[in-house]
Parts: sequence; C-alpha cells; structure tokens
Amino acid sequence: MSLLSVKDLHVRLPTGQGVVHAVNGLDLEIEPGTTVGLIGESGCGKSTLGKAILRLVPSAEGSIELDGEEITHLGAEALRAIRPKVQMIFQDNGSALNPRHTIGKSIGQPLRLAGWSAKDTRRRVEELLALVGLPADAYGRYPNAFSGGQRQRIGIARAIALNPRLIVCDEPVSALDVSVRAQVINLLGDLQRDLQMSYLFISHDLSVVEHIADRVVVMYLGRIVEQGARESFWSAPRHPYTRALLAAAPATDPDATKAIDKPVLQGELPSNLNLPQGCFFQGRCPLVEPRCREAAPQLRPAEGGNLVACHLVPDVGEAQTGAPVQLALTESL
Amino acid sequence: MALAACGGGEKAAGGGNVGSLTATTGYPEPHTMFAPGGGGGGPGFTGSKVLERLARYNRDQTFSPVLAESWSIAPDHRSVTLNLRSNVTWHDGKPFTSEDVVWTIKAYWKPFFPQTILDFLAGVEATGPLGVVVRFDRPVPEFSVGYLLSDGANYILPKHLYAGTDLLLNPVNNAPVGTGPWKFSQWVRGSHAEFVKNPTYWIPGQPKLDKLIVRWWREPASRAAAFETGQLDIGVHNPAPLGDLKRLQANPQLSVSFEDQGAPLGLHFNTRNPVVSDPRVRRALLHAVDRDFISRTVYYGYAKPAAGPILTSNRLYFDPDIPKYPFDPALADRLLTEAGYPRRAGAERFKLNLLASGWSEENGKSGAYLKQAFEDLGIATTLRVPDRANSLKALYTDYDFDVAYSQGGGTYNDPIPDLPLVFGTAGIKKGLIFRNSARYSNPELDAIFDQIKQEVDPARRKAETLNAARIILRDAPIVPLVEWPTHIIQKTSVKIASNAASIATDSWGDISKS
Amino acid sequence: MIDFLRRFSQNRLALAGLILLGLVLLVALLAPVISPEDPLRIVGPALSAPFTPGFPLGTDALGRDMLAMLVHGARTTLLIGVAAACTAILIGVTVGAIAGYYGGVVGASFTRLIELFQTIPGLIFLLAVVSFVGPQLIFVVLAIGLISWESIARLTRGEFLTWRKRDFVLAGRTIGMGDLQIIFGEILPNAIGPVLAVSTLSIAGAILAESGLSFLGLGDPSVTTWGRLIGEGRGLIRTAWYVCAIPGVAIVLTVFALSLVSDGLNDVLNPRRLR
Amino acid sequence: MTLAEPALIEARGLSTAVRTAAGETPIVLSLDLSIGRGETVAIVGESGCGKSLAALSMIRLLPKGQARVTGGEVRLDGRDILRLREREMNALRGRDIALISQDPMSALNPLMTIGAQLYEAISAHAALPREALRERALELMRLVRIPDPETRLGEYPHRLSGGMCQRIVIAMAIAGHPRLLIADEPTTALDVTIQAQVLQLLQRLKEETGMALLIVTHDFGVVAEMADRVAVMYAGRIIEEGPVREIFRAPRHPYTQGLLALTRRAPAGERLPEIPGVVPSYADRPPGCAFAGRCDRALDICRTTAPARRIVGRRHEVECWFDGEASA
Amino acid sequence: MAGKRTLPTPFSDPLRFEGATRTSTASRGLNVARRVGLRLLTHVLPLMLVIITSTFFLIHSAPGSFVEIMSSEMQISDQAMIDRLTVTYGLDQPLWIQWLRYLQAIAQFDLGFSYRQNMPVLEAILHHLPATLILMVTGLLVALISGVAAGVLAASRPNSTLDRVLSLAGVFLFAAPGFWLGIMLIVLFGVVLGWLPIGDMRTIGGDFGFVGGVLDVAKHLILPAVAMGLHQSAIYLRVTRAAMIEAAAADYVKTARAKGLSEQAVALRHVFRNALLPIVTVLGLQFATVFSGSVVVEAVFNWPGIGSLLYDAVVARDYPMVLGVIILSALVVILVNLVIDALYAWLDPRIALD
Repeated sequence: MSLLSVKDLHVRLPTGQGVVHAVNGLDLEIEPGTTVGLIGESGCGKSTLGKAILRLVPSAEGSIELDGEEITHLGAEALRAIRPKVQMIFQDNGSALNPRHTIGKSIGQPLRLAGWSAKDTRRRVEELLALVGLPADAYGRYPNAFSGGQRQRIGIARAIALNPRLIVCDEPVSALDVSVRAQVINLLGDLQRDLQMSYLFISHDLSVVEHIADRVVVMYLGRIVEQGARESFWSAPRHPYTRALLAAAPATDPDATKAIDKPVLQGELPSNLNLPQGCFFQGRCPLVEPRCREAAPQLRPAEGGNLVACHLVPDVGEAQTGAPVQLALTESL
Repeated sequence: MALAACGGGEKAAGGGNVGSLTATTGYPEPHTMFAPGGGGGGPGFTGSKVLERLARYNRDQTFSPVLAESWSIAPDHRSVTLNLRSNVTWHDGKPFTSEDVVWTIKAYWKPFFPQTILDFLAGVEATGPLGVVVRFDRPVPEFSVGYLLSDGANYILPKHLYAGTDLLLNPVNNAPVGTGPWKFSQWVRGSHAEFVKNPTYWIPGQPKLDKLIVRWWREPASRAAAFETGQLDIGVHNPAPLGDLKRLQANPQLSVSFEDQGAPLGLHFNTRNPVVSDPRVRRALLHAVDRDFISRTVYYGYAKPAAGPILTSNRLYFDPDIPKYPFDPALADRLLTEAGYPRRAGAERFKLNLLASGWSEENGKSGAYLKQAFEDLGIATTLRVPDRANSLKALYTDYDFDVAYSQGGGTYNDPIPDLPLVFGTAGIKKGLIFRNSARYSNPELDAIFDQIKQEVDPARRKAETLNAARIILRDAPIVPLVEWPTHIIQKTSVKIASNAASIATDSWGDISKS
Repeated sequence: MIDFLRRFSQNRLALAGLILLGLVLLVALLAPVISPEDPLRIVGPALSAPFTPGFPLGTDALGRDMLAMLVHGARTTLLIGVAAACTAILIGVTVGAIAGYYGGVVGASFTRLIELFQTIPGLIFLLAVVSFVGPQLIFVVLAIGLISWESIARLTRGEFLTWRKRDFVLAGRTIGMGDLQIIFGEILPNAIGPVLAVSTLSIAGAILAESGLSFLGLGDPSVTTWGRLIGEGRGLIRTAWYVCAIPGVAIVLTVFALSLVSDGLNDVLNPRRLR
Repeated sequence: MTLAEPALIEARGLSTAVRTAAGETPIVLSLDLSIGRGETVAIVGESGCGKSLAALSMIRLLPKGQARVTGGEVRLDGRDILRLREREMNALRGRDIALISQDPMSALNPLMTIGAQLYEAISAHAALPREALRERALELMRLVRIPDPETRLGEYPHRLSGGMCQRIVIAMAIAGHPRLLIADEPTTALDVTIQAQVLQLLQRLKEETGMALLIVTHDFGVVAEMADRVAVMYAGRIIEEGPVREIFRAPRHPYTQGLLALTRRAPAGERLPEIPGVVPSYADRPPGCAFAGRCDRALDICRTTAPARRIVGRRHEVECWFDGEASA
Repeated sequence: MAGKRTLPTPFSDPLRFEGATRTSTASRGLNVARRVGLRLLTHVLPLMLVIITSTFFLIHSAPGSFVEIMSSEMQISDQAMIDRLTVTYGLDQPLWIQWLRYLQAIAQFDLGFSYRQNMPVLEAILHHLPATLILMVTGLLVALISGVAAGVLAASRPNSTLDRVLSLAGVFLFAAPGFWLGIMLIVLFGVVLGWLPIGDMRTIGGDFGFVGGVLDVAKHLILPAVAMGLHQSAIYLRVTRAAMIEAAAADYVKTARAKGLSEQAVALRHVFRNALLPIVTVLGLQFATVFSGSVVVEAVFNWPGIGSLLYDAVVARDYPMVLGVIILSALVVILVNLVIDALYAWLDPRIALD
C-alpha cells in the first residue's frame, strides 16, 4: 500500500488578481522508503502541491490519503495527531528558522508540542544534532551563527525529530552553495536509508533529482505531464516538455553543445489564472496539433515505461511511429 | 506695513470725531450678537450697541431716560406709566411704538427675568402710540422700577421681527435690529463684527464716529499686545491679563480705568453636604482665608477684600456694620475644634471637595491658594478647576462640591433681584446658573426678601436689606471674598462722555476720538 | 543582549539621547527629594525671576516654585506619556497582529479599522472625548492611547505581513502549532523590535498630545504637567516669558531624547535598516 | 586570440572593500584579470567570494557609501578608468562597458515605461530625433527577440515576466554598442528554460556585435556553455584561471577540482563527493591559503603562507602550493 | 560628451517620457479614475458611516444632556422653553431614532443646528473651513518644501556632517510642540522684533483691495504656517532621506548609471521619482495629524478656522458642532487621502485595481 496517495487533487488560491489554479487534477503515489522527485518550472504548482499534502493550503477537490487515512478534510485536532507523520524541509534556510529561537528550541518545538518533557526533549535534540552532523554546542546558539548548509541541517533535524514517514523537501538545496549542496544531499540519503522515510523531493535542479529520486514526476501548470521510474525516465523521456527541460539544463562539459546551438524551448510558463482548454502545454509546444487544443491528454503508459500525458506520444505497442515523433521533437526545439 | 495700515480709517478722518473705533472685550466671541435673557458678557456687549433700553442706570445710581422719555409711578405703587420717545425708528425703518414695548414686556421680559417685580406683573397696555401702562399686583419700589427699565439685557425688541418666533433661535439675534446709535453691519465669525453709524439716530450728532469694529481674541495676552501695537482703541470687561496692566498703565498712549462696580467673588458652601452644612465650619473656613493675599497676588492688587452681600461699592445700601471674617487661622482652628473636628496629628480633620469655576484664570489661582489655606488647617482638600461648562454644571446642576470659589453672592445695586436669586429658597433651581448654588434655604430670609420686593419706603428698604445681609453673613452660605472691578483700557485719544454705571454695556453713541 | 547594547552604544546620538532621557527620568524619580513639598504650594513672592535665591527657575504668578513644578511635572508628564504609549502599544500590537496575520475578512476588517483611526484627526477626537467624559487623568491617558495606536498597528501589521510569509511559520504549522502560539511565540518576538522603536516615539507623541491638551486647558487640572505649565504661562509671555519657555524647553529636550533613543533602537532592532 | 594581442580591459591588483559597522572589510584582494576583445570570460565562485564586487568595480558601480575600490587599476585602452572623473566615466559607461545585473525585475525602474528606459539608454550616447529613437528602440527589442515590441514600448516593467525584463535589460545594455558587457549572474533568478533562452541570446548578440563578455556566475554549467576562459574565485582571490576546456579537463586547484566533481553526475545511490566545511569568513581568514582549512591535501605551508601564482599551462595559472597534477 | 550635453535632448523633462506612451497613459488615467470611483464606494462611504455612528454614540453616551448646559449657558429659566429646546433638538426621542434622524439629515447635508454659533453647523463649518485649509496647505507646503529639500540634501551624502546636522535639526524640530514653537515665534517676531502680526488672519478694518488683501493674509500666515510646518517638516525630512537613500541603492539606479546617464538624470528620473512614492504615502498618513495640529496652532494665533470653532464648541458642549467638526474633518481627510491615493496610483503604474 502506498504511504501517500493523492487523487484528482485541485488547489485553488485566491489572490488579488484572481483565483490561481495551482494544482489541477493531480494523482500521485509515494511508496514507503522511496523518493519521488518533482520537477518543473517555478509557478508550475510544485510547492503548492507539497503544501497541500501537508494541509498548509486547503484543497478544493480530490483526496489525500496518508498511510491509508484520509486527511484532506481533517479538523484541527485530528490533524495535530497526524502532523508528526509528515514533515517539511524548506528551501530558504534563512527563513525556515525563527531567528529569535535557539537551535535547541527550534528543533525541540515539535517534541514539546507532542508532549515530551523538557528533559527528554533536550536529550532527543542532542541526539538529533549528532545525527545531522552538528556540534552539540549548537543547542544554545541562534540561527545567525550558522552557515546556510548548517541551517539546512538544523531544518532537517527538526523535520525528523518525530520520526516522520514522509518528508516534503521543497527545493532543499537550491539556496545552498555548490560546495555545500552535496553535503546536504548525502545527509538526506543517509537519513532515508537509516530511518526508512519517504521523500517528496521538489526541485528544479535536474542533476540533483537524477541523483536522489527513485521516481520522477514532471509538472506543468498544476498537472503531471510525465512520470516514470529512474531507470526509464532519464533514458526515455517522451513528453515534449520533459525533453525541453532536459535539453535546457546547462551542459556540464565545454565540449558539449554551446548555448547558441542548443534547441531551446521558446515562450514562458503561461498564467495559471485562466487555464487553457485542452493540453496545457499547447501554447509552447512546437508540435501542437488541432486535437491538442480540444481535449486534455490523459496520463497513459508510453513506450519505455513512463506515463505520459501527450496526444502525440503513441501508446505502448505503437512503437513504430514513436521514433519519428521523437526525432521531430528534438529538431523542432 | 499692515500694522501701520490698520488705523487707516483714523487717518482718513483727518482729525475730528469722524472715523472708526476698534474695540474688544475680555469675553470670548459670543454665540450671537444679541442673546435673549442676556447670555453673559459677550452678547451683552454687542447687543447693547444696537438695541436700547427704556432707561439708563448711572454711576451715581440714578436713572436717566432713553427710549422712555419719562415714567411715573402711581401713588399706590401698583402701576407705572411710560411716555415713549417720539420719532424713533428701528434700523430697518419701521417706527418704534408702544406696541413694541408692550410686546417686549410680555413676551420677552416676563419669561426671561424671574425674581424681579415682574413676578407681580398684572398687565401691560398701550394707552396710545407712545404711551404704555404697566400694572402690578403688589406695590413696587421706585428703584426696582427704574432698574427694570434699565437693567443689562432689558432691551426693547422690534415686535415686527420677533412676534410669533422662537426668541432664542430667531436669526435676527445674529444680526440684531434696534434703535441704537450703531447699526449692525457684518459679523466675520471667529474674527470681528462691524457696526456702522445709524444716520437717523434720535440723539442729534450721535454717534460721533462712523464705524465700530468689535474684535475678539481667545488670548488675553494677544489683546494686551494689540493695545500696545495700536490696533485697539478701547477694550472692556478686563481685556488684558492683570499681569500686563502695570505695563499698559505705564504706556502714555493708553489709559486704564476701572468700573466702579466690582464683581463679587467668594466662597459658595454646599449647605446640604455633611461637613459644610454646619455654619460653624463655614465660618471657620472663612477665617482661614487671607483675602488680602488673594487681592494682592491673584488680582495683582486690582481687587479689594469684600465685606458681604452688599458690596462696598453699593452707595445705596452698603453699611460697614455687619459681621466680618478677618483672617485668623487660630480662630478657625478653634472653631473647627468646637464643631467637632479637632486637629489630630497625622490625620485630616475632614475631606473637602473644593471647586474653582474655570472660566477665569484668577478663579483657578484663587482655588490653588484656598486649597493650601485649608490644608494648612489640616483639612484634606481636593481642588477641581473644570472648564466653564463643567463648572456651571457642577455648581448649579449637580451641586457637586463642598466649597466653591466662584462668582456671585453680592449686589452692587438693589437687593432685588440679585439677593433672592442667590440666597432665597426660590433661587434653588437645578440647572439655572448664578442662582442659589448653596441651596441655602431660610424662611426668615425669604420673608424679608418678600418684604423688600414690595417695600416702597427707601429707609425701610435699607433697614430690611441690612437685616438680610446680617442673616446671610451669620449663616454664611455664600460669602464674597473679594470685589474685582473690571478694567477698561482705552487709548488716551478716546473720550467717553457717558455716566452709565456700566460703560461696557452702554450704547457708545457718545464716544469720540481726538 | 550584550550585542544589542554594543550596537546601540555605537550610535553616539542615541547614547546621548539615552543619557538625556536618563537625566529626565532621574529628575522625575527624585522629584520628592529635590522638592519634598507639594509643588503647588505657594512658597514665595509671585513672579520672581529665575536665579532668584531659593528659586533657581523663579516662581509663577502665584508664587509657586517653578523648579518644583517642573520636576514634579516631569513625573506626571512621563507617567502620562508611558501609560498612554502602553495603551497604544497594547491596542496597536493586537490589532496590527490580527490585521497582518489573518488574511480574508478578519484581516481586511482589522486593516480597515486601522484605516479608520488613521482618518480621524487625533487631537480633534481627543479634545472631544476628554471634554465629554471629563479630564480625569485616566481618561486622558486612555484617550491619548486611543488616538495613537494606529501607527503602531500599521507597523505591526507590516511586520506580521512579512514575517508570516517566513517558512518557520509554515514549519510551526506543520508541527501543529495553533494561531495564538504562532502569533505570540513565533512572529511577535521577531516583529516587536521595530515596533518597540516606534513605541518609544509614541511616548514622545503622547507627551506632545497631552501637552497640547493641557495647553488648551483641557487636561487634568489636579496634576501638574509641562503642557499645563505652558498653558498657564501663556498669558505671561510679556511679563514673565520664562514661565512659558522653561516647561517648553523641558518638553523639547525630553521628546528630543526619546526620538534619538527611538532612532537608535530602530537601527539596532530593525534588521531591514541595517542592510 | 593570441597572447600578443593587447587586452581590451585589464585589472591589476584590484582590491575592493565593504564598509561594515566594524569598519572596512576587504572583499576582493588584489585581483588580476584581463579580457581580450570579443572574448568571453567567466568569473565563477560561490556566494560571498567577491566575484560580483570585482565585476562592479570594473564599471565603477559599487554601491555608494557601502563599498569602494581600495587599490589597483583597471585599464581600458590603456587608460586607468579608476582615475577618471565621474563625468568621463559616465560617458564611458554604456558606450564602452555595459552591465546587466542579477535580478531583472528590480533592474528596471518600475515607474518608467519600457520605451522611456530604452530611449534613455539610446540617447545617453547619441542625440537622435524622436522618430529615430523609437526606431532604434524597436530595433533593439527585435534584436533581443521581444514579441510585439510596439506594444511593449508603452508598458511598465511589472507587466513583463522576468525573462522579458532581462531581455529589455540586455537591449538597454547593448544600445550603446559596448565593447564589454558585464553580466552579473544574468540567469540566476530565472528558470532553466528561460536561462537557456537568455544564454542563447547573449551568445548570439556577442557573435553579432563582437563585444567581449564578462560573466559572473556560480554555475559551472553556464561557464561550460558560454565561456572561453574562466577564472575561479575563492575568498576574494582568483585561485585558478585558464581556458575553459583546460580547466574542465585538468583543474589544478583542489577547490576547482572539488566544484567540478560536484557538477558531474554521480551514480544513483552513491554518495556525492563532498567539499567539507564552509568558506571562512573574512574575520577568520587564515594567513595562508584561504582554502587550506577545507583542503584534504593541505600542507603546513598552506596554513602559513599565501601561495603565489604559478603558470601551469597555456594561459593556465593557479594559486596553490600543491603541485598536484600527479596526485590529482 | 560635453558637446553632446549642449544639444537639445528630447527628454530633458522627465515627465515627457510619458508622451511616448500616450495610449498607455490614457488607460492609466482611466484606471485611476475607476480606482477613485471604486474607493469612494468601498472605502469612503463605509468609513464615513462608521465614523458618524461611532462618534454619534460616543458623544451621546457622555453624561448630562446638552440642553442642560445650553440652557444654563443662555440663562434660560423657563422650563417650558427648555422642554421646547429638548423637542427641537430631538432629545426626547430614543437614541437610535436620534441616530437614524441624524444619518438622514447628514444624507441631506444637514449637520444640525449649533446653538453656540446660532447657525446651522454646516454653515458655520463651511464658514471656517477656508481659513483652516489655507493654514493647513501653507503649513504643509512649508513642511514639504523644507523637509524634502533637507532630506534630499541629507541623502546626497549619507552620514556626512551635513547629513547629521540636518537630521539632528529635524529631530529637534519634531520635538518642539507646534503651539510652543508658535508662542516663541510670537515673542520673537511679533513682540521683540515687531516684524509680523501676532495673530489673526487679516488686518481688521483695513481695506487694501484684492492684492493688498492677499498680501495682508499672507503676512498673517507666515508665523502660524511656519510654526505648523517646521514641526511637520521633520517627518518629511526623515522620509525623504530614507527614501532617497533606499532608491539610490536600488538595482534600477545601478542600471541607469550603467547606461551612462548623467548624475542629474539619475537623481531626478530614477532616484527622486521613486523616492516620491513614500513621501506621497506619508503625506496621506500625516494629513489627519496636520489637521489636528492646526487646532492648537489656530488657538495660539487666533486663526479663525475649524480649530477655534471646535475649541469653542467643546468648551460650550455644543454637541452638534463637535460631531459636525469631527465628521467633516474626517471627510476632508478621507477625501484628501482619496486624492493622494489617486496621485499615488498615477505615479506608480504597479498599483492596479484591487
């Protein structure tokens, strides 16, 4: 059974300009002890999805089940009971810690709220500090005494304090310097191995996701356009958008294609105030066809093992016609 | 530049008595130019320039005719016949007739002036266009008649503008129409009012100036400065702060004079409150006060200690042979001990709620002194100095005080109506100001007042009045401490010919400038 | 804390302000020592000039010691200032926190409430209220508090608007904190710095408001405040200018000191101004 | 591009310090860097290493009152521009050296229309009649591939996306035909797809105009795609500099080596190679090599004496005591 | 480059840049108008209703009926007359009916009758309003001009001696209560030096013609406007200084410099124009305070404005007038804020309808 099961989730956020359709009919499963990587451009609804799973923003439609329990509409009391099971690690480590609280207090907070005694809390916090590789004297110090990487470790310590089953990692390393990034990724990997947690790993950095995720999900305008297991995803991306994303990622070698020669996806992520009819990607898709403007494509299995939401990608078994389409995709970009 | 220009009218006059007169008063800007019933000094000042009375009360306590050319009292003292002046017209051109007088007495005087001989009014009739007979139920004294015809707000109003209207809310009050030497011209609210010469005034040659400008300042110090810069010709009703008077007196351009009648200011005891209901306590407190200090310091020596309800300036009735309360703290101490409030170390004799009415700075200062004087006697005193509205409310509506320092408690004229209003049982009227704040009620005194009201023999009136004064001073419900004559500041070039007892509320047709 | 003091003391002006304020405070505290008698007692000849033996600042029109009234006035003036500012802080922080923390109808209506009080001319309102309910000290204090909370609320709201977006607030919610816990335990300690700096200034504002009120003769007459001394001395500017000038100087110096301290606090407590 | 050819711009011993409450903190320490005509040079380094301040010093746009150049010279056409008067420098900015900065949204004046800001940039160096201005503005906008430029001309920056804003900023920067364009983290605030668009645009413009490009970035991906030559900065100093291929293929400094290792894909499930520790703050910068504290090959001398610059290849220089090719 | 500077550039006037974007400016004007209209409906009306209602009940909850005070003030002894006044003022009705009546009356621009002024409240207020507005506007101009100029000057060299001296002077002026400053100005310029009139709005009884009359008022205006303005200027100094420093540090200023714009062009078009926004904001926020400040200053200078009207009304417990003044001054503040809001929306294109 899945640890997390999201079905047909819709999230709409009222703003000054109108209602933002952040998540639009999304299904997602996360198995225990695995990592799902979530990629997409900023504004595609990745973070909102994470917050909706944590019940930090209300869901308009659909259901969220955690560990078999329906949590979409739980009241404040019941919610408090499941809080320890799912936690979050934030992108901006400077903002994720209360500058007025000592590290000890910040990490201990969830424990105290769960009813731990001061003494037990202190012992557990010291244990956690050691676990995330921080010195014990960090306990009484304030966040501003720590570097970005260290603060992210503190955030991790707080998130794992109550042994959650699932952690939503919202761009946990994007704000970190390259040299520190690896330290944090490794720590997350170690912790997952030791504590058997699941991660929903939100990131726009493909190389990080490639390293850490067991399964990869690509979002566009609040919908999943493609998902697949690590093995298939990177080797056989099908959706034109996935391909564009992968192509746009900077090269890691000066001998690779220079920027000027790369196929680049034109246009920008459209507004999610008014959703288009049909496929959400139609506006930027180089291969758009009339049918794309009429009906929204459903996720279905495609050649290579991924689930893809694109009219142009043939079903499994129609492999013969698949190759030309792929070729066309790359060329037209 | 502007300062030099302000006397422009004067220059245009090229000497002589034409030109304009700029005046001010110590009162704030009134709510209306004329207020039925008086409305205090503000409208009293402006109203008197436009409207006229039947007679004028003079400094020597005689009466001289104004709109009434003459009046005679019937031998039984129960009716008065008025002969009105002919050829008088209202400022709007309508003739002044006996109809105006009859209507005024009935519709204005009668409801607005209680505790006067109007209480006995039996009827008013016109005997012709210029003749009026006023009849009374009881005999009325001669002085009271003269006073009725000449008192402050007892103007004759134009019937054709007032009859059938609400007197208080009639818009004519803001732009009064009268028979006086000055015609109302305009009122710039918050600043000044202008009056122009009445060309058809019934006294030939008056007014002697073309224009009268009345200006108001909220700030007494600004008024003093305006005198010094030459912006003002004359000011009445204590226009300058007392502290500035010495300097103004030394100014050769200015002359400072004092009206004869000093305003009585003194202690009001709430005779219905526990401690001060005991006359012994009241007397003790009176002995505790150094009137000289108040006159000297608070009033800069411009006030003098008062004697009793008949003020020392009252030439008709004043008699020094009355009970006195000299400053004697030791006696006060003894009296309090006798009254059952011995001095105890470390504790107060009793608590006293002292109120000083807040409409003049001097009242507040006197209050501060009184608090100290009482505290020196071992009395815990709390002083309040509320603003005018709250002072009036505390004194005359809520009776929320033990002792108050405020105006009232004496007369510089006839005892009627002042004394019955302040000391008589009939004066106890909740909500009406300048009445019996002490709520002092003495049937013996009421009987005497009743007697005085109808006593026509001057000698007997004086005896009865003295009798009343003695009773009042003995019981001491309200006792004036000082008499404060209001000052008038004028340029030395301004000449006042009038003999009126109150220059401020005279018509000013005779004022000239040289 | 030590860091706070060090940074504060680096601002020499603020330090000077603090010292000045300390002096005023000391004078206020020592008032009964400096002049043990009732300051309103008539103790000498009226209108003695300053530097008269026995009366270093002269006497007023009744012969009361100006120095005694000034030092006792410092007590009441400061007391009124602080008490009114506390009232304002209490209202302002509460309203501002609610307006800033909650979105939707609650936040909007509290924001509108702030707007409402921003619209009403304070002193006019103050005059009206005090004249109607009476000039007792407590009413004066409450009324001044009532007209001066709006700027504090606006600032608090702004602070809350920025802080509530911080991830640690989200983190608090993910571990099941309630709104009150987040408002008071998480956001307020962060938001309070700039608010405190402004609150120092609101003491100054309250002193100015009270002095205006007393100057117009509508303050509590049973206590001596500096504003009242100015009001009483106003009629004497020609004869004894010092009666009006001296308490005015006292107000200026105190408000000046408070402003400098507020500036210093703002530099230290408001992280956005550091940059 | 040969060694003999004189550099377009050359910084020598450039030092920059930031004013803090505690006094001046040196951030850029005696930096030497030259950029040839038409060359693309990347300064790469982690946050706080001083790369942006170094670039801003070269156009003299350090934040007033907060930072200043404390020493060295920057020669453009042989003239030391650090000694020019402000008016002369103004004439030079936009025409010889232009700048695009990190956050495109805040780089445009929110109160002026796109057109107005473009006109300013154009007329700063050429007095043109109104119509010509408009034509030139439209031309620039087309050059940076702004769709529907006529409409955009009248719009305000807040109506544009970050990518569009960055294009406008670029259009303004190239308005005066600069010989050197300094791009300070031009794509950091942008999404991958937009980043690719902007990088492509920059490269195309460079090829069309022949201007030199100085890119300041923390991203080796950007370096790999754009740069001819790269300078790696660490704690205020260029610790390694050389042609991009050589640096990628044979990095000599342990820090460069560590950073590059991080950009390479690691097999799933394996731990990533780490650089332990953090960048030392300026207060506790060691007397010797700033990287010594994090370097697993640090020698005793590294902690006491700053390493001198060594030439290790063709135009490839490194500041490191460790002659590490053998053991790397 | 120097040669080029003498050439007429088409954009020497910063505002002329707008000309290039005519269509957009027009639509922005429309936007502003719509915004104002919407604000009237959603902000002004409800706000006024709340103000009217709350002040009405506040004042009527005060102890004692105002007829009591009025009758004693006017020395009315006749109970029948007092009863008539009670009915005239509608005080015999339950409070909520009085409130409804009051609202109804206000909807017809009737604020009741003032017994202290003996005229309708609205008439009295409109009578006094011009004087207050003249004083307020002049005081504000003094504050704005001196404050902004000093702020720009101070920000031109942050933390220099000039900056410190100006800022300190600002703090000092802020510390001086307007009324006290006024008295001191009177003593100095009115009494000791005798240069300027010590009070009032115009020389009474003088007739100087129109121009002379204006000059006369101007002369009377100097001291009160300065007393009011100097106190306020401290605020604008602060805001301007901070806004200028902040704007100068903004990225777009760096961009503008990078274009090679002259210092003046950068300072004017980019720095000052953006710094103007917070100044305008503060102008709106401060307006109610300015209104309040004029009450006390008017009292000091015997200025025939709303302040003296209110003071008289308060002293005489003229409730209809007090209510009227509060309501009308709040209305003025709200309307001024509306104008400032519109100005802001016009200045800042980012402000959309919200």
